[in-house]
Amino acid sequence: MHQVKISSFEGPLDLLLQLIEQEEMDISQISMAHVTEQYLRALEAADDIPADELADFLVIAAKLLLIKSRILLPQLQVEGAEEATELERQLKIFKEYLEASRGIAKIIHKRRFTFGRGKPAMVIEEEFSPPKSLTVATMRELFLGVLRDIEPIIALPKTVMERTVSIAEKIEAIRALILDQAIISFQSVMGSAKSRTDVIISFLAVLELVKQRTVMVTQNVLFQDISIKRLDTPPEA
Amino acid sequence: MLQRKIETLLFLAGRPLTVKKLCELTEAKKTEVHDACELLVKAYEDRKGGLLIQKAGDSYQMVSHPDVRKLAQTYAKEEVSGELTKPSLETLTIVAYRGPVTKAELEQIRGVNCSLILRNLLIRGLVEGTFDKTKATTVYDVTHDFVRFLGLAEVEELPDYVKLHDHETLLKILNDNVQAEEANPETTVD
Amino acid sequence: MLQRKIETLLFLAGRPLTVKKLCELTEAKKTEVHDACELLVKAYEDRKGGLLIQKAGDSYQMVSHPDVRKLAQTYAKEEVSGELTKPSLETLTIVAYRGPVTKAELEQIRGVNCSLILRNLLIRGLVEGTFDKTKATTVYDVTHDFVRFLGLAEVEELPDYVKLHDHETLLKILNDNVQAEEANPETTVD
Repeated sequence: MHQVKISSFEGPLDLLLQLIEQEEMDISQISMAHVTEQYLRALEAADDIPADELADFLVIAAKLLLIKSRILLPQLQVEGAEEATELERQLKIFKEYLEASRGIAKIIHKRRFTFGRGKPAMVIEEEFSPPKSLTVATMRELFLGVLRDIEPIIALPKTVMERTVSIAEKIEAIRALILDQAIISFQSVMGSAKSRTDVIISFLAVLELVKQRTVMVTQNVLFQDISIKRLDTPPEA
Repeated sequence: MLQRKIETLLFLAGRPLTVKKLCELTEAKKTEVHDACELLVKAYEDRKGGLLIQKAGDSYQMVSHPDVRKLAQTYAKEEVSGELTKPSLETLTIVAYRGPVTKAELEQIRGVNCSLILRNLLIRGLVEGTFDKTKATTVYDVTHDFVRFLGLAEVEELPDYVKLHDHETLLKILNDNVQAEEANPETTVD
Repeated sequence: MLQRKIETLLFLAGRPLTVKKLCELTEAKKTEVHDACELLVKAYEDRKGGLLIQKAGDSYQMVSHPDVRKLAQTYAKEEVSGELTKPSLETLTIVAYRGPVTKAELEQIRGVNCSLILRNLLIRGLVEGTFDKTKATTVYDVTHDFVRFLGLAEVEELPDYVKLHDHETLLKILNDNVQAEEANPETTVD
């Protein structure tokens, strides 16, 4: 079993890139598929991912699963080639800017700071000049406007959580892509699946059961303790 | 190098600097500073740019060229008059309701850097800053002139002052609850 | 003459002035003002004096030269902190190369939600947002404070600026590389 050694990562693309570079591979769909399991394990191990970023990690996880399933199980004829190419391109672009940021860090490190003047040159004299049309009523309105602008920022963690939940829809879309064509193939594939593909297979299997509406899946922490409940309502035809 | 240093200082000061002061800052000898200043005066004259270095008594100052005097006056007037932008009015209002307030607090409330806006409000005599020893930083208040201009005796007479001064939303953003809240996400696939 | 006028205005203001503002004050056309500003930037660089004209986004500012940084910092009494977290630096990099850039584009490149980091950079005055009417959303650019941090005349001087500024160019370069790889494949699955 390959040991994942990732000191710290700042985001899903950062993590993915680190894993690929650790394998000394170029960015490609093959290398992304290669590190999918490591990505999931790193995610599982990292319990300090802020809530507002978890959703973003999940999006990439879902895309990786898609890519891996396309490469490992070509007989399924899974669609989503475009999405796979898109992630590859996204990662390459990210890498370009990550490298550029190191260049900027170097420039800053040279400390060639410049300074401006805080106030106008002395030729300009201070002079009381109030905004002529401003009234106390307007000021009250302005202040209430400022408070309104703050509301969404205070509410940010909550909206992020809602976003995390909406990732379920994303995974649902991928499920549709894969499973609609592949339910039968899966049952045969599952029997022979060994550790290398365990993660993806169990994931897909759960999705399959979900598809059949026989279970409800809940997950409190990403890729941990997935609990599966049998639903009382009979499966749809 | 000394010339470059003096040029920088005269720009940053925006007012006359004495030879003595320039000596202190550049750690150079008086005759050296004097010579460098004279060379600067000459260089600026020859350049025929928009600026000059002027000598007055024992001081030197960077000033606008007389050829563009009219423009300089227009600009000076612009700085202190003209309409205030909405961000400026907002900042002024926050200072009025929430003062004494620090620059950092203002920025936390508005979500943007407020340096230039504050500068403008200070020049216009609408806001004033005083150093708060306890906070070890400058706190801002609206000026008496501005309060009088509004027709009030004191800022506390602003509409809903008590309610808005300590509004819950304001306290939340200032306490920086934004990042503190660790959510426990629950992904439900059904 | 226009150059002289602009030089005067940048000196008097001390703060950044937009091309729009310079047009109003000098009563000149936008392209003329722009060209004159570019000539000024170049002239100040070539002079190697104590000052520079720096460009950030659509505005220009007169600042001290990086060569006299120590003296300028002492005099300006300005705290400059070189400390930026990795995510902040990443975000700044993208804004610097890609600005004006939308939040959606930023998030597309970084793969993570950038609201809080952007707010932080806005408060620190390293990034500023303006509403783009055509795109009907806010676009972000780095500020003069950030350019001052780098000591460059403008962000366009950043390494690989042309390659990384334009999305289409970058895509083309990346695609060309992909095609080169495909012509010479190295296929190894797990």
